[in-house]
Amino acid sequence: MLPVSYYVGLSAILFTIGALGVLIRRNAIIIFMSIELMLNAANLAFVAFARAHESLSGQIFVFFVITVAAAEVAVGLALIVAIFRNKQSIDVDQMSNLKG
Amino acid sequence: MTPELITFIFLALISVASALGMLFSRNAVYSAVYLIINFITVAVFYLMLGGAFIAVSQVAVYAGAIMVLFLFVIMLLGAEKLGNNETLGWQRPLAIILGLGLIVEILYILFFQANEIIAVKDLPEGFGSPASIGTTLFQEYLLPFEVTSILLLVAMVGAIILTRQEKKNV
Amino acid sequence: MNPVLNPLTLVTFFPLLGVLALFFIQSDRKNTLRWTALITSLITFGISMWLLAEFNAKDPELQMVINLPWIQVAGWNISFYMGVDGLSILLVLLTTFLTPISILSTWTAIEERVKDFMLFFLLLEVGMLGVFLAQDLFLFYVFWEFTLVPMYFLIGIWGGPNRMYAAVKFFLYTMAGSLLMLLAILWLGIYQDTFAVPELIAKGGIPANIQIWLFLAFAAAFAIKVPMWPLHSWLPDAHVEAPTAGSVILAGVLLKMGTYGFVRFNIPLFPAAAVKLAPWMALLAVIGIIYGAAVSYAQKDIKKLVAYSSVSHLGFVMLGLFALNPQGIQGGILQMINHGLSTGALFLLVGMIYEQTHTRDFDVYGGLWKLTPVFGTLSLIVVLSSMGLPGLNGFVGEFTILLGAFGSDAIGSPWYAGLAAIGVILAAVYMLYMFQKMFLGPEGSVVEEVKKHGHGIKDLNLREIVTLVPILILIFWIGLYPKPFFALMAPTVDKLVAAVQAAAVAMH
Amino acid sequence: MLLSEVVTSGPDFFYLAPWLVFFPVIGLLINIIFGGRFSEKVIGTVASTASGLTFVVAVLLALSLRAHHEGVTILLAEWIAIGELQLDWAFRVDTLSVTMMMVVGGVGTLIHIYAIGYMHEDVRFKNDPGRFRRFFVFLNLFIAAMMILVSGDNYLMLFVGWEGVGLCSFLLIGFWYEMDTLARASTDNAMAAKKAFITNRVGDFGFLIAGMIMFWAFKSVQFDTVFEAAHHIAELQPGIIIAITLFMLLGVAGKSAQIPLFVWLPDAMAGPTPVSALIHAATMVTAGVYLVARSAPLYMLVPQAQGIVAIVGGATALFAATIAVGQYDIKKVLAYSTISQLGFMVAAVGMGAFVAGMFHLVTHAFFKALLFLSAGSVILGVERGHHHGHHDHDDHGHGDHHDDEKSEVFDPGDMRNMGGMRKSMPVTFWLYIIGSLALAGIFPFAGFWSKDEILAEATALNFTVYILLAIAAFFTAFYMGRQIWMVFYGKPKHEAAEHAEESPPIITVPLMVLAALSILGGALNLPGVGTFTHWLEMTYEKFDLHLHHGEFNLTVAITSTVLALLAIGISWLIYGRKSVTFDQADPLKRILGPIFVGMENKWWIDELYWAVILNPYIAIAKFTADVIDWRFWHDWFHDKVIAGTFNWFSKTFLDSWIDQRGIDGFANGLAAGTKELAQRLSGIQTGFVRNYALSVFVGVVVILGYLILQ
Repeated sequence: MLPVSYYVGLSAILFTIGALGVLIRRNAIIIFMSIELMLNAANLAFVAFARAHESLSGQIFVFFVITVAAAEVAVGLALIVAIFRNKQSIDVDQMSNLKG
Repeated sequence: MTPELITFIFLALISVASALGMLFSRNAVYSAVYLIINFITVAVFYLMLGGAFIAVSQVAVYAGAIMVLFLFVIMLLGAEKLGNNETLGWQRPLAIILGLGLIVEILYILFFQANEIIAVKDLPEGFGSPASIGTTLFQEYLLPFEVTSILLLVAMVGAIILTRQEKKNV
Repeated sequence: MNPVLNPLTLVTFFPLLGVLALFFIQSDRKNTLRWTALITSLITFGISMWLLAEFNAKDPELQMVINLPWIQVAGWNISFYMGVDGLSILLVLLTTFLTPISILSTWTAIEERVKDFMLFFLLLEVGMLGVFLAQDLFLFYVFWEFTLVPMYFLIGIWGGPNRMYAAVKFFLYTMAGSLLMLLAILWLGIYQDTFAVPELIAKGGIPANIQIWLFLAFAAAFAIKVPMWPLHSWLPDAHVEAPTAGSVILAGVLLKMGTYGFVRFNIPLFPAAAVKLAPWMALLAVIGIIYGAAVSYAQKDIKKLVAYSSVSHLGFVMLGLFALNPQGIQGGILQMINHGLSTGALFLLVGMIYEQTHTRDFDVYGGLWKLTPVFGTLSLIVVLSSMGLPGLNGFVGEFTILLGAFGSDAIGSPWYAGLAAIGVILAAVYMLYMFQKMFLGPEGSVVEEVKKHGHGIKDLNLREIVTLVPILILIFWIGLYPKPFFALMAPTVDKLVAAVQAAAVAMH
Repeated sequence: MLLSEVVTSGPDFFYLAPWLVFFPVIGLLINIIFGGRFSEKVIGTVASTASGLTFVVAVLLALSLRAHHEGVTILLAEWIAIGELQLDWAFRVDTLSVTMMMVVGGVGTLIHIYAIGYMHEDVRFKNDPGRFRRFFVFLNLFIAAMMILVSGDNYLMLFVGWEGVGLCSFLLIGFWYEMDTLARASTDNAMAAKKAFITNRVGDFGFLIAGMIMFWAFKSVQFDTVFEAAHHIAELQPGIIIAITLFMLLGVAGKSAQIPLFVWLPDAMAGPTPVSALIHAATMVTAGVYLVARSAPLYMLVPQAQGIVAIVGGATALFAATIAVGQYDIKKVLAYSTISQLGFMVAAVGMGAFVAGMFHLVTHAFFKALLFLSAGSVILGVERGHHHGHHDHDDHGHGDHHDDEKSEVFDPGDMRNMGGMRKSMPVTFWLYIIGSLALAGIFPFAGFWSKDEILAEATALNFTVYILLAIAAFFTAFYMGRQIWMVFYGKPKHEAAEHAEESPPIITVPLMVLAALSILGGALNLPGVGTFTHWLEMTYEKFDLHLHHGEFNLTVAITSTVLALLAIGISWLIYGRKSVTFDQADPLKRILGPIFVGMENKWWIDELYWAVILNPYIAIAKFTADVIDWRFWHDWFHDKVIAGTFNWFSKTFLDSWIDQRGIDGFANGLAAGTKELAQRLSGIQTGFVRNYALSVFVGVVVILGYLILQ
């Protein structure tokens, strides 16, 4: 059996890549995908710890995260579609109305 | 070098590579495909960790349904590509440096500060099987489970309202 | 006591229910909004009557106390501590009394953003009641600052042409003073290990030299609010620009928060400093009385005259409080009520005529008594009350204050009261000047001006009379039979005076 | 302390005392609430009945007093009670207060009745019949306030009445507030009303200070308590009693129009004539005399203060009498005469002749009310004649009448418009003669007895004052003679006087009652019998006051009668044979020259006050308001200095590119400063979501690093 730390370390790397995706990319859809990647990395950590503690709660949590992710994707993509209709673009840098 | 370790390293490389591919590919469609690959490798990790049901759900819901939705929207909008002119000059280098910093920090914690977590024991029979998941879900987590249904309903309604074509004369 | 069914929490937070109700009413249903706010404030007044019924006038201690732990981190001992005693009960009643009256006065005066107006007004009531009921310094400070926000918007949105200037000045001026008070509150809370006022008083033991600094820090906040001379510069601006109801509440209640602060916090918490500084406070008060009276007389704007008269009247209150004897303090507290009633009524009256004429310039008025006999007569009574005619409320307060100050050991000289009594003459000068300019003499040019735009100047309608009559009843009641009012505060004031005198003896 | 004494025998109506106030209050409430639907007669009847009932009560109280010489106190309610300060609504019934009650109730009622007739015409001349009701409401209010004044059991309740009558005086002087005395649109009447109130307030200030000294010296302001302790205090600290009595004198000077505060009373004639008679001659202005008489136990302890009071009274008596000589307005003459007579009374009570002072107060109430009301009758008569003449005049078209111009501003009160009116108004003429003789102090009219009593006492107590008063008495007879000749004799100087009509019975009947009282009033206190003396001494006995008992002094009586007759004779020589008209100067002017100009112009006292007190105050107030408070404190200090400093500070401290537009207040400065800071900080707020995310990320990395290193 591999140490659970390996899985957690991998999860950290994937999470960071996801975070970088949010920070670097301007395409709203890719940013969105990066968020999904981050969720997945977190899920991986959950499952790894569930294994370590021999508790099902971690897996149940992953189940809920998947559900929430599905809901989030539905609403998020709807938002992107709505924004695209208004701005004809999904470049997040063009959505800077909050600029002070 | 156990076979398990070899499998892990192999899959881990695929996983990180696909993630990076998603990150750097110009075309959003390619990104989506890379992400699907990533999700599948992660599903395999789940299997290795004794989460059979979760692994299947991962493939079915994430790699299947959600990513199809992504692809669908990408195609619908026709917005696969964006120019690569970064508006914020220092954003990218700073982000990469910080990202590396974060990885180093976490790995440092994992391998130098925390005790290594090793699950040596074998898992009990049926751990992570659909039956055990179902039992837990409908006994301990019944209320959150039901609330999830409302969440999905709200998300559905929200998605419909957001994408509805508004009347122009309003 | 059950914190929910306690009259104190109920009376303080009941207006929030009205706020909630207002949220669900459409903004264009103005009358529904007005009625909702009015009924809310009337029920609040009803609850305060219940509070009065529960109140035991013979008990000098805090009553109906609620004391719940609130913020207890890092060694800070902040509690949700409310209670009522003789010092605050009348002011609570004044607040709940004036709020429905003010709301009634806006019936036709406020036509824009009625919903927001009523909302802010009810929020303001919550803040004011909280100020008078809080017994924890931190809680008090929260309510104290909270009142600024609705008032800022009341002036800033519904005010006159120069409203933003006035609103911002009001806000920052008061805020600046409050910061010093906050420092003093934190000092007390940290070094005395509690923010609860009764416990702080019981602990005592602050060295006299530190007391003076703390006294001054608290005084900075309160003196600006009162406003004591020479910190009154924000008052005319705020009053002139505020809408009528805002002026009524500003003069009627908000200013009293300052004087109340002195009698609730400065005197009992720092008795040694209060005794030491009493002559200086009295000096400022007397200067304020004379100065306010003289400046009032030279005004051309009716609202400004009334605003400066507040400086003069509140000088009397301060003089009474720092006489530090029963006559002075009881007179001072009663005078707070009197000023709330008389000046509140004056602002109402000015607002009523302003609604018709749209000018506050004295020179265009004249001979209104003939055209509007009811308005003229009611104004006369209020003017007389304000200038302290015996038999009306103002006299009872002024006389007891002057009497207290005249023989006060703390002030130490009858000269202060003697000079302050000149203020009584000057009050007649500027008040009669105002009355004569507006109501006597031949008809002013404004009469013609109003006639040009249709009907001439109309007398008060039933709603306006209903707005004023409760105030007039109290004006007569307090003037002729003030005993019940004094009875409410007497035991608490006696206790306070005894404590201060003990401190004065300890000083020597 | 204040419990009413247990009554053991005899008829006892003391419990009625509060009704002295309640009756008029009920009367005025009825008129306020229902008056709108009443006719003038009903309104007048209600008010007169209310006033009449107070007289009935006063008489009943007087009867009750026969069994209780020292008087009783009726407690109504507690008023203010704080610590040692105990004030009550309590009524004091003793011979002194009952005397005042009867005067107020009696004369008041007669004037109410008279006013029904007078105001009926007055409101019509001035085209505002609706104001009839208001007049009677005010009049009843006055009776109520005056009753509080005279029946109060402590100084503060007395003060309530004191200011209350001041208010009524204000309201009634300003009754025709939109015009002047000639009914032209003006603020004159309103200004006169204001002047009266404010001058009175100056006096009240003295009263208030006296009350405060008294309270802290005696721990009470209740009459009996104070008087009983006075001896003790006077031995320990005589200065306190002197201070109290002298501050009280300021109050007396305000209310009773003595030097230096008499200036308001002549202007007060702007009120309708019944008001002048009731308030500004018979009752209110005598409140000061009553106050001194009431405080006799205090004044008797301090002869220094007594001397000052007597001198003030005597000086006022003479000073005002000289001014009266130079006046042309029929009511102005009477007004200065009133001031002068009040001076007599104040001098009397000041030097310790309390009985004489009060006696003169009573008789003066009769004959001065009579004179004022008769003068009112004269004015109404001229007014009627004027209207009559106008109608005739219109019939003839625009003839070249000699004073067409003057008819524009016709003054029915100016004696230079009158003359020969004994024929057109015979009843009024005889009434006026009676009043004048009483005032001049001719035997056997009431004024003779009371004035001579004062003069006789003065010879014994204070000879300086006697001299002053004797000269004043001479002038009194002179100006009354002058008035009679100018008004009733000679030829009519204006067609209005020629056409003047006699007044109806509702006006003349009350006058006849007053005339009877003016003739017979002296019987109250005839020398040797001294009914009134005994009556008042019942009150003073209690305090063990050793009052001086002046004997009837034949020399003094003869001297003053001779002086009076001489004065009337001289006035006939000057005025009786030749009419005074607008065209020519007063004949006396030729004789006295500049002195008469001084009399004519009231010795420029008003101008003096304007120059010394009022104008400086207005200037100071304006300067304080405009320059100090507004331009210096508000604009310069707050908007420029504080805001400017802050602005400069924020500029150099934050950055040079902070722009400095429109920062004109400390508040605005702070606001602008905040804004500048916000603008700088908002540079961080790029609006790019990714940027925000980056900052979160920075936070995560830094915190994690911190945790590792820890």
